[in-house]
Amino acid sequence: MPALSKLLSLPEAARRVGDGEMISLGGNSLTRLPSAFARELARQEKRGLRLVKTAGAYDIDLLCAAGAAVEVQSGYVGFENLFGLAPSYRKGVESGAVRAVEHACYTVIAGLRASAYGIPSQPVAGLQGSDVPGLTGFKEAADPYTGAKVYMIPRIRPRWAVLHVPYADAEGNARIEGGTFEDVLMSRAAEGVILTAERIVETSFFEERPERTQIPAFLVGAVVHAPGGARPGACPPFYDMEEEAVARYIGQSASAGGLAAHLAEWEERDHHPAAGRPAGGRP
Amino acid sequence: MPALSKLLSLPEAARRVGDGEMISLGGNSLTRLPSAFARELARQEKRGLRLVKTAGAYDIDLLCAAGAAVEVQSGYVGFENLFGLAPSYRKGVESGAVRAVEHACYTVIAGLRASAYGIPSQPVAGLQGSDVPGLTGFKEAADPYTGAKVYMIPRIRPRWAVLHVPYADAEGNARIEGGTFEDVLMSRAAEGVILTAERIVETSFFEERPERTQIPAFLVGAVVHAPGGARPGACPPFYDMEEEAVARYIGQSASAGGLAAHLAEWEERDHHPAAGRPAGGRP
Amino acid sequence: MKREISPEKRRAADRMAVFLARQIRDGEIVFHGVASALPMTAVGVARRLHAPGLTYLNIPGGVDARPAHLPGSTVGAQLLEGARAVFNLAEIFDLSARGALDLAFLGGAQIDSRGDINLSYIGDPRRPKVRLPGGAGSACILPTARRTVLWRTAHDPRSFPERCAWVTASGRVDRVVTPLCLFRKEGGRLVIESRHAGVSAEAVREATGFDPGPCEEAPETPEPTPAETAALQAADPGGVRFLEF
Amino acid sequence: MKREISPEKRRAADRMAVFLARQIRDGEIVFHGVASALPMTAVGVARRLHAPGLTYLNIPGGVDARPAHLPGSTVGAQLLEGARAVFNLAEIFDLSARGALDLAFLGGAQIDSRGDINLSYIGDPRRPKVRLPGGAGSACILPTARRTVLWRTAHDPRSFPERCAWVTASGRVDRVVTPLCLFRKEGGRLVIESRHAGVSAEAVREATGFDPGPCEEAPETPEPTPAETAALQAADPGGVRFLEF
Repeated sequence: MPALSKLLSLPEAARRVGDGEMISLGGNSLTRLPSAFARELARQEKRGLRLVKTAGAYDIDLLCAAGAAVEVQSGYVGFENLFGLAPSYRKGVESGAVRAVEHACYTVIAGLRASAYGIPSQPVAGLQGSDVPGLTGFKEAADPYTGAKVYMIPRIRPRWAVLHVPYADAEGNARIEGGTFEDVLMSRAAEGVILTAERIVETSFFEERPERTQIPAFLVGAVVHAPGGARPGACPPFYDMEEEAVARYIGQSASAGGLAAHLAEWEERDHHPAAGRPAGGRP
Repeated sequence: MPALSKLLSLPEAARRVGDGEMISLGGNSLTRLPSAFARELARQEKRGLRLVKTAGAYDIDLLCAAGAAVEVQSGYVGFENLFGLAPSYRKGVESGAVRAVEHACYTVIAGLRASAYGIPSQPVAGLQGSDVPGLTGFKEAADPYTGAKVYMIPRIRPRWAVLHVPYADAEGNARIEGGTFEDVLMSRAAEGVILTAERIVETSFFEERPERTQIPAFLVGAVVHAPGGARPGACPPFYDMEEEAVARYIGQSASAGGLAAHLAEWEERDHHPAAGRPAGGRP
Repeated sequence: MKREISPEKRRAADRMAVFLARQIRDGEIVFHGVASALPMTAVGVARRLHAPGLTYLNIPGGVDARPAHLPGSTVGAQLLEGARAVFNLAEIFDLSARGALDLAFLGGAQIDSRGDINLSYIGDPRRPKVRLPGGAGSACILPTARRTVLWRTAHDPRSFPERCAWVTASGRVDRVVTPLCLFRKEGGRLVIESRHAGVSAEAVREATGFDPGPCEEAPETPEPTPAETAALQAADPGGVRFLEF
Repeated sequence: MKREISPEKRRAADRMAVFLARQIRDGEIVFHGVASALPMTAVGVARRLHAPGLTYLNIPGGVDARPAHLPGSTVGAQLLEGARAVFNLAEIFDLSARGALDLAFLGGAQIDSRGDINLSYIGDPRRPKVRLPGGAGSACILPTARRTVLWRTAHDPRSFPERCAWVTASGRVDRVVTPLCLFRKEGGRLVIESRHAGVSAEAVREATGFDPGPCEEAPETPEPTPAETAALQAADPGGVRFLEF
């Protein structure tokens, strides 16, 4: 089989994302999030993006801070017990600049499943007594066999799944280490997949353990070599979250100037990935 | 954590299955099917069993030959290009002794998904123009968002998933090698799981590569040490299908005496699993 | 287990494997299901010739497996050899369901004038004369895959009726490959596309239970080329393709 | 990153971790979600004492992980250390959806008299005064898990209103653990079960926005035993539990 390279630079790959498109972001909270890609979207001054994630943090907040996002479908956006609320997401929603599409994490999964399964909506257990369905507009339907009422979650079909992975080859095969979260489902639910990867490896790497290739090449449209691409978040097995760098971002994100400084500080590492050193002053 | 052993002998485990219960059988065609367990069910003269499998062969046919099965929900039952139609399944359906619940393989999967997801039915794409929904009674429902008509597959909730695996520990953690087929889904969809395993290993085996443990112990009710338990079918990575033994079964299955001889021939191996030698005269 | 096979059937198997291979376009995502020795062989031929960039999916879940020897069961673990990824059967159905499977090969015990297939019942399904094995994935794949190619090794009026009394699956049929000819679907009906070398228009007409269209004018199916024959031997040195005959 | 924490808060954290641990029964399948440092700690305590046979599930998917050091994020890869299997987040939700998850720990920014929780909005959700992080899995878990234990590190009338103006999730609440007391759900309402040592009935009443029931008669929550304190130190030597304060 001929090697079909899908390798692009980070700016080239980010240019594939058009204003107004829906993109789902891989990882969860501060683990294996596509940070470098989110920063590049901000640098390219994207507008109107509609973001999808079960539980987001830096990536979602940064795209809100940059004015790139107009909608966030998620179950949770925040910095957990470490830093609490996501300041720019919060500000965006409170000001009306960002539409929060209130989900439970499981309804995001259900919507992605509907897309992956080629069906218009996916029934989901739960939600009884919650105000979420009323606000978001989830409808109940009667099961045709039992008559039982079940909430149906409309399909979520992002234009792109943007996933940061430890290992990929130039064709787009990818292996994730540690929690896979919704990345695998997102790769099936989206129209196209953009990978950013810590290491670009030979295809033989995947042939040795094919059962560990969670994302096969035929689903993938672009591959970016992006070492450190999840920083300041974690990317198992390579590096842990950088708490001080996250704190620094939170401080910087409060002002346009601070955000610009933040993007500038990371630009060299993002664009010259082989450097890939940690942020926040740590070695 | 204390070691909670779920190890049972093959006859003990088979006695857990009651007459009239619905059981889903792991594997696909002549690969990794729970042959020894099926033979033991036949020896114990079970009656009224309702079988579930996407694509079955020896296991389904044997339980039809033995008069143990009254219903088969499946997409395919046969011996592929090697031996064609499954003779006892065919005879059972044609005589009215066995009710064939006509499925596509994907509707079996959809029904199992409904059970795994805790919903009464699962929408599925496809089936347009097919006589399967009319015969089996699959109903269409209008999607509440688009109005599009979608077939809904009622949940399939077997009392037991009976799965043959290469490796299990005494608590019920299991690793499958090669195709996993519907085994993983069955382990989630059934009320209880019975494993038969080629090798009983220490729990540390699973701790070394937890991402390869497709079936975690907390889903499993019983574990049987059953080397050769898929024979005359294949069990990767240990042994391939025994074509001559399958042919011998097909000949024997034509008469009650032949079937009794078949069950007797395998009894010692099934009950003294450490022997576990191949059938059909091969070394 | 060795089986005897006549030179005639051997030739039919070789032709059908090659003609099926020609239906695969480079870059396509291709799937065949259970009991599919001929399509399994065809994939191996196509990737050696005109479709090196195909993606090959199968029931055990191997993505782009390159088995040294094809298994007698199309569920055999050999279909994971050399794979780069594992893509489980349920995922393959999902892929088709969402319209992203390019090409599926499906068999039919009966294939009718509309390209509908029967793999389930001869006679009343509630008390059938013959219980066939069932349609496997076909009822969901045929309406959702971008293209489907059907094949059947027997070409006789019973196998190719005007209408199947019972329809297991219906949908996006592109081509049908038989030992006598190729059909394509046009205006909702199967019509002859080409006759294999040495097969008369009359032979096709007599063997087909529906009007196959202008058989006389149909061109001859190009015989397997030396390159195709060589690729066939390389793809299936053990002759698994003959199992269907 | 080191944080200062007062001895008082340190004591509250230790108590809450231990009291949460006591809610876990041996053999149960237990899950906590994101931003859940206290339940993460509680699992480590329970399995060292009265619940060695619990099954522990978490967001990265580790089954029975035994991390040497708890991570500051409850999504950290440490929660896969020593795991015997990986059971993905979607699968955990499925498990709950089919009624097979024994115990879930869920937080609430507000917990009302019925045990309903708000993690979403203060003010009009269409233009909120405060956008909270969202309920994560709670809206689907709370109605489907066999039991749910809630916790909140702040106990004041705003956090414990008669009714949440906006309900993120509602369902099968069994117990609520706060720095002042335990509540249980009885007849559709939260009622006090016990007061922690040194907490007056009046203090509970004043801190609670609804009628907490007979506070005077409520027994004292048994203080952490030496064994529990030792297990707590072993489970969370780094003091991740203090992050919630």
